[in-house]
Amino acid sequence: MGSYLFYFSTESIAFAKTRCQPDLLYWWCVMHNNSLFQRVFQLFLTLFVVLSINFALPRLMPGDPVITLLGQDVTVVTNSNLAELRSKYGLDKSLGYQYAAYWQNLFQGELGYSSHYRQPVTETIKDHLSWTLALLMPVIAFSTLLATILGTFAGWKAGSKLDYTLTLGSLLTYSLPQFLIGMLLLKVFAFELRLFPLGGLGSGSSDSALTNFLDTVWHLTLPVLALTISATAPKLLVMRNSAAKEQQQDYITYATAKGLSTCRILSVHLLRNACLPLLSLLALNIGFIVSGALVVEIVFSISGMGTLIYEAAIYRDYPLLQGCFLILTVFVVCINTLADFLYRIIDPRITNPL
Amino acid sequence: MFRSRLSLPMYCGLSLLMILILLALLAPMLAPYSPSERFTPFALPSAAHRLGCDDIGHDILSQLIFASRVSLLVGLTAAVASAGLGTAIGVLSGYCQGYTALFFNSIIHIVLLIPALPLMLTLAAYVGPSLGNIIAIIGLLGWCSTARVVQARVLQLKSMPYVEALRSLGIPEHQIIVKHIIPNVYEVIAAKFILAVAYAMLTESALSFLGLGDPMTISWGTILYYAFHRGGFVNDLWHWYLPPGLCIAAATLAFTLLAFYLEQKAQQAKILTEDSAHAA
Amino acid sequence: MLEAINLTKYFTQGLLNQKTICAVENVSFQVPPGKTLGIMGTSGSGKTTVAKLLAGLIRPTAGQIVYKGTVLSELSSAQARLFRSKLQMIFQHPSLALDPRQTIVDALLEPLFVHKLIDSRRQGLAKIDSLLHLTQLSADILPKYPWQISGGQAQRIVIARALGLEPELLIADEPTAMLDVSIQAQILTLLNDIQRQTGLSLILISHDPDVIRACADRMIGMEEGKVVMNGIPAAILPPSDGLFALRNTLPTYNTGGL
Amino acid sequence: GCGSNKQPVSGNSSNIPSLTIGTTMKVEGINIEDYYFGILRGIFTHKGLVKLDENSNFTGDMAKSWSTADGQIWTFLLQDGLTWHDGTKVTAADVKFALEYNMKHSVEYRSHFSLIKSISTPDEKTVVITLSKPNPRFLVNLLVLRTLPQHIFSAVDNPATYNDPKAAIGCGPYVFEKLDTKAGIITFRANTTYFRGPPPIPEIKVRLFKNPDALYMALQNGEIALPYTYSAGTDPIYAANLAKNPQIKLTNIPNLGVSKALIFNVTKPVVNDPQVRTALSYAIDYNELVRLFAPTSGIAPTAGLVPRGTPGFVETRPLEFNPEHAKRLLEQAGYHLTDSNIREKNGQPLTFELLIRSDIPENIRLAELLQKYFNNIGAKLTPKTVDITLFQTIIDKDRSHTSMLSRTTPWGMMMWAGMGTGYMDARNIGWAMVSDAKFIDLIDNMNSTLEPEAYKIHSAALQQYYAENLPAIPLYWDSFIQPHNAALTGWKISPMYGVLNEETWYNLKNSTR
Amino acid sequence: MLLNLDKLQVYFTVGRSVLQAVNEVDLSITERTKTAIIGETGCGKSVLAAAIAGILPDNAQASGTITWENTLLSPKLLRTIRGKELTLVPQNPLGSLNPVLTAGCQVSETLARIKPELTSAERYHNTLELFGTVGLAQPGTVYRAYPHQLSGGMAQRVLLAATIAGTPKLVIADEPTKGLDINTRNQNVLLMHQVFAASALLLITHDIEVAATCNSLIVMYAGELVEAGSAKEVLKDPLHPYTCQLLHSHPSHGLTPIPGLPPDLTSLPAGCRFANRCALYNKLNNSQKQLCLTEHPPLKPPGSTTAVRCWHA
Ligand SMILES: Nc1ncnc2c1ncn2[C@@H]1O[C@H](COP(=O)(O)OP(=O)(O)OP(=O)(O)O)[C@@H](O)[C@H]1O
Ligand SMILES: Nc1ncnc2c1ncn2[C@@H]1O[C@H](COP(=O)(O)OP(=O)(O)OP(=O)(O)O)[C@@H](O)[C@H]1O
Ligand SMILES: [Mg+2]
Ligand SMILES: [Mg+2]
Repeated sequence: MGSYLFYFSTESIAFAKTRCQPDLLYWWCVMHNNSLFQRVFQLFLTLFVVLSINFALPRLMPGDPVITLLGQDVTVVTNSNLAELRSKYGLDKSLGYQYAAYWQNLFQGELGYSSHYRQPVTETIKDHLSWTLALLMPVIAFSTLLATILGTFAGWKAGSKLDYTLTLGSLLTYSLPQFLIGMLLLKVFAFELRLFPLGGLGSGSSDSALTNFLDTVWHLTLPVLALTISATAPKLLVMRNSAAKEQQQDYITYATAKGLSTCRILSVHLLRNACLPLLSLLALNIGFIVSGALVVEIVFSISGMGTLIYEAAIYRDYPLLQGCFLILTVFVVCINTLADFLYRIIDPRITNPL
Repeated sequence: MFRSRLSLPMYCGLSLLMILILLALLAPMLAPYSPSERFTPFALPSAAHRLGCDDIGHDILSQLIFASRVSLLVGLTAAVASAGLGTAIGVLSGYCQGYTALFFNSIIHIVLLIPALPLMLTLAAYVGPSLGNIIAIIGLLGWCSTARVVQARVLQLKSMPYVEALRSLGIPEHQIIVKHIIPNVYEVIAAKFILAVAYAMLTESALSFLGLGDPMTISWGTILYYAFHRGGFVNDLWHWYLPPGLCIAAATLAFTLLAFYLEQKAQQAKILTEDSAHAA
Repeated sequence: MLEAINLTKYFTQGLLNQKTICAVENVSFQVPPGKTLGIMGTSGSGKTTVAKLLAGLIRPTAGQIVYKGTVLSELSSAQARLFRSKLQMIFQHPSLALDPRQTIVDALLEPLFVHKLIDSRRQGLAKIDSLLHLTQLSADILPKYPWQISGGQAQRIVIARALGLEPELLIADEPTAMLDVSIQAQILTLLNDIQRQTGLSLILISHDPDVIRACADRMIGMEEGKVVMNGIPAAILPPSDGLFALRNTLPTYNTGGL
Repeated sequence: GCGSNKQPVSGNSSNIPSLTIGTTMKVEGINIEDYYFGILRGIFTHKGLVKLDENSNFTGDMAKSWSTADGQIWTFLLQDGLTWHDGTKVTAADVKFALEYNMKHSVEYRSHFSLIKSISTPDEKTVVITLSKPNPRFLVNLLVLRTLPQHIFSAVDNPATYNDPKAAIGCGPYVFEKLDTKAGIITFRANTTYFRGPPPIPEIKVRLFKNPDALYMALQNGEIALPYTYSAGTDPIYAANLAKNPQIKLTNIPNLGVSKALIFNVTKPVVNDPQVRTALSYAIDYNELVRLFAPTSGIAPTAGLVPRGTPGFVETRPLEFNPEHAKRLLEQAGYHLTDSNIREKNGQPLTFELLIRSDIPENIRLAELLQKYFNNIGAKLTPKTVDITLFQTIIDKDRSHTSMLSRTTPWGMMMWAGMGTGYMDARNIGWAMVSDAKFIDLIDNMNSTLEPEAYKIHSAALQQYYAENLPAIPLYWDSFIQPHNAALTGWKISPMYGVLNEETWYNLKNSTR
Repeated sequence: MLLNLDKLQVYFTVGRSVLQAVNEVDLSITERTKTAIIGETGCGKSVLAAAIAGILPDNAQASGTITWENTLLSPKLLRTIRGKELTLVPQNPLGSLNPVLTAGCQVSETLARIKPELTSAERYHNTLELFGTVGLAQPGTVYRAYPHQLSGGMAQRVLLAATIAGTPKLVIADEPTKGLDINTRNQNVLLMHQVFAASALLLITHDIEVAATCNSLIVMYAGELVEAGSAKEVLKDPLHPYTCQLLHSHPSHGLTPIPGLPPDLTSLPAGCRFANRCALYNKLNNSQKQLCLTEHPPLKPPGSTTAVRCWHA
């Protein structure tokens, strides 16, 4: 139920008590006999593993991380100048040392220096993340809103023409590759009709806050549209299915029998129950959405997180890659926790506190 | 009433899929030319070349037809890998208790936490572009959602009276899993599998688009890649970039239609069992 | 034959401030061979928990189950499986107790194969034939799926499946709660008949005093996990008022207009 | 040679209030180690001691004149009236500082200036550079210098991370104003205190694009005046369409680099045989490659590698497509056909790997074609696409490639002993790993001779060596295609930076007004 | 006459087959009558109730006429009286409450529809009063409780509270005691008679003891009425063999089961639908048997409140 944190059956604890195995993890669990503790413990365990993977992943990639630092034009490469760069970026130390330093830095909130962007990682990420969020917030908002409203109607009228068109339409848009949507939008609306800019997030002329804001909105319209088109479909389908299922429940029949208006049944009764799976889906997909806008970023020349990760990976910028992973991980954890909260608020049946 | 309507999407999906599969199987017969034969570069559509030629003179129609093989292959194998892995881990994490559940649950959560795109980029950079690697990457990353859905369903099934009844009859746990749990998550798995095919094909095209695919094999994704990077868009060569995009869309649509149908069936089956609980 | 001594089961619930629920506390009773023990009690009094403890589906927090001199909770899981075929349980929801993907015939055959009571399908079919006869079912039900049969039939299939293992004790947990009166009568008379024919012991769980009165030789009454009554039903339970029992309790009967 | 930049400022030009340049170069920051911003520095804000004029001759940049007697001691006399953008005077000490600072902090510069033994500044206007041994070609290395202000950088310990606007202070004709990463726009403003007088275009903006399609759409919509990429032109696939637009004019800029070359690692089996390499050179259909990849300006190359416009070029064997001859050569070399359709010599199959960068679709297409060409003569080529980091690791560090596909830049062709020797010589960049005695001898001679005539003779011999040994096969020669808004005229061309250079700023006119 | 059903028929289309769930039911209910319907599972009791309340599922087709206070019960009329004058106590109390809304919210929502003039504070107090009326000990707590926090009995009472929010003329209760244990059942049945004293009640149940609390009783079998009459008389002195055999299967009446299965509603026999299980049938002579098998028995005497559908009763 809780979409993200661990499910722990009370049954297994009871078993643990009778078996009483002298094992560390069980010992902890039994001693504290507190599932909140277990959850937090496991969360940290997972985080530990994930963050360790984040450390290992970039280093698993073939290719020398400092080679591109020599400049992309022709240069004579000698081992000594590579070694010098390596020591400059702390890559000459043993892996164990680097790993220890990685954790130490993490605890100090220090993400290091991006070798490719030549900026503190935090700063690089801050810029890119803010643009990604500027791009994604409206996408998430619009697509969720659209999916919720249309999905509820489709589910309520399951089997009707309306349901049919909406379902088929969203299946169709779901099938279109994102970059195709993006390129077609760019071509038609920006190039042929010249209604929107050809890319970027602003015109660079910052006269007043308002014009600046409007300018940004104008620049964001097409990419947001492209992403919204492809992000709405899966949500709509989930919403529709869940609404169609809830619509057959007794409480809806009873609500009808009570003489409530369709509007109230839909908005108060059906919606709150049916939106739960959508919430899980949203929380689950958030990580992918944040980094997965890469294609649209490329099409619309936006420097977002997708591009950042892409560049970091291509240029083996270890600290930056680690930083991006960390941010995404934190993002996913936070959103999921938030979703968990919301889930609990919407669905009182989940009584367990976080 | 809805049931009768539902079969229409299924028929649409099935026939679309049949067409594509036939296309792939009969490629050498259907394609007017060999996919590697070169004619006038950037030739516009004509009687000789229905969809014109690409930047180095390949007949686009022939390429499209041959590409269906690779694209379908990638889609299916990646989906088999991801659905297989997802089912195994989903069932184990859902059915088992204690350590085993903890272990598999942790794996699911860890993979869920690792951001997919960076991992994909990293893996692609690590293993280099080749068809096999793309399949492996999509398979490895795609199993998570299957596992979650399967796990949820298994948790639900586990508390169904029939499982308890089987346990009280002394049926061994592994037999319960194999004979009684997995067949009952079948629709979920089937739906997820088919969705995974669609997902894999979309991902393949996206990876190709980003230059992380194998540019040496002809897939719809790579045709689009070249169309995009070799001036197809700017020069308005719609006959170059549109058909592969539409092929991807059609194949994905075929699979999603089927998945949608199966999902509906699965849901009906679920409602059926729940209903019978009340009715009985 | 079977004796429960001070059975206790606690459940823990909640995450932050865990609550311990005493589902069953210090329950002791005996089931003599060939007799029926009725367990009565209101909802949530721990009847199902007792049944599950006896069937070995959950482990007791404390207490022992002694079956023919063997203490069940001390057995290893392999040994326990042997005993499990001797102690069979049937559940409240008949149609949910069958795998919806399995035909009736397979559902009947499976435990027989697992416990090596049959070697071949043919042998199994012969055995099933006798089971169907015992439960008054016709053979045309065999190829059907659980959702194609009625609740009463499903309950009979479940009973036949349990009987196939030649149990010495059958625990029926509210076997008719989900069925209507006429089918309830079918099932209960069936259980009585079987008991007469095979001499198995029966634990019948129900909250309906009429049912207990009609079927049980001895009974215990439970409330909040504890045994509050123990004895012969006719002695403990008040005599039945018949169909008008409830009507008679209406304080001022409103005759309305008829 | 000496030169002076003092020219009368052309005051009567129809003024261009603002010029927008589009680029797909990825500028990430304004620190001095950012590669792409470094190019913009060279174009707009910073100056070196010398630069190349339109005919590839050295001319003064910051230096008014220079002299050397033996190629070991170089004396430069600085231009008068040069000031940094913040008003401070430019002195010889700044030049000395910049060279030393760069050598201290940048590995790249250290390799360019490794010959420098000492630098002295006898007075404010004179810089004397002493090399450890005579090197007549030293000025080539100096071309990459972008002089830095001592008063700012002496306090900067780690220039790689110095992204303060002050990091962009130079003494060039334009002043860096800002880098707007959100909009992807870099703004430069005319330097009003420039010693030649302020350049006539008061504002120049560089718009960053991530995708060339959007860039060329912007060009067609008139949003940008010209697209620009360092040492590369517009891909012909875009050019064809742009040519139809009357608003846009395409200019051809001579390219002294080789646009695409198949470079062999001559130490690796199979391709270490010059006869095999020669045979392979006959398998390639150069005319088709020109048709496909450089239809407007491309020509089939000669075996001497160096493009025809290069000073000192001599005609060598034209590369021709003759598969039958290729097969004959392979038979002669001992490679015979087997059942698998791949030739073998004593059990050694004629197969080799070609390393290509995955982010250059053109190269992948080329590799695909090469694979087919070689397949025709019974040689199997396996393309291996890798990303840029891995590519550089393999070719520059591990040197484990068998063959690779790359371009050579005009400046790269000039470095080491010139004539592309840097790319070949195992002692330098050495992608081809050539180290045979005859070649080394030629290089040493070219590197040490002070006589232009002697240099010409050696370089002619070198081109002959290339033609016979083929350590690299040029696939085609072409010019850079530079599109620009047709209304703008008066473009000047620099061999290093193409149309974007100081002379252009002073000559560009808007002909419509 | 409060409610009158004339030849009500309900069919379901399932795949290609048509299932006759309710066949030609004539029924009339006057003000303040308490009527119980009993019958085996699947005999069409719930469908009948749903047809009256107008909440049949999509795949149902109904024919016949329903009149409400002598006017035809049109969808429009139904919409205005539903929840006010015609109310429903659903079969599955826990499932019929929206799991994500508090019990109080769901009752006050009904109040808001019935008495739109109330302010939210008034609604709150009225709801608490209603909870008190249906015998909930702590109305305040129940108001804030979510359905999953209620026991079956409490949920049932919450639904009763919602039902009496208006002044219902007819209450249809579909198995209000299903799944409750015997004490709760008794309490709730008594409560129901108390709070619905002024309304007509149509009580659908399996539980003969509960049915006995009403004053008139209708017995259904395979989609049709087989017997109707005063509860006391029918239960004491059943006329139809099915009623008879049903009563005998009650534990306190000897636990004698009815043999066989009810007919398949998709292919009904031509004659009496109970013939194959009938105890009386076996005692008949051949020609009488023939009548049972070939001719569908009418409800007789027609139009009377006491009627039976059997050739030989
Ligand atoms: N797995 C469990 N975890 C926590 N509590 C449980 C569990 N199973 C049962 N309980 C609790 O134990 C108590 C007894 O439950 P049990 O199911 O035995 O009652 P019952 O007498 O069978 O009731 P009913 O008549 O409703 O079937 C109840 O309060 C119930 O909430
Ligand atoms: N939506 C439906 N589609 C098809 N058949 C239906 C539908 N609803 C009910 N039926 C059928 O109609 C018949 C009567 O059903 P109904 O629910 O009225 O029985 P019931 O008398 O209320 O039984 P129970 O006592 O089990 O509640 C049954 O055979 C049932 O299978
Ligand atoms: Mg129970
Ligand atoms: Mg019913």
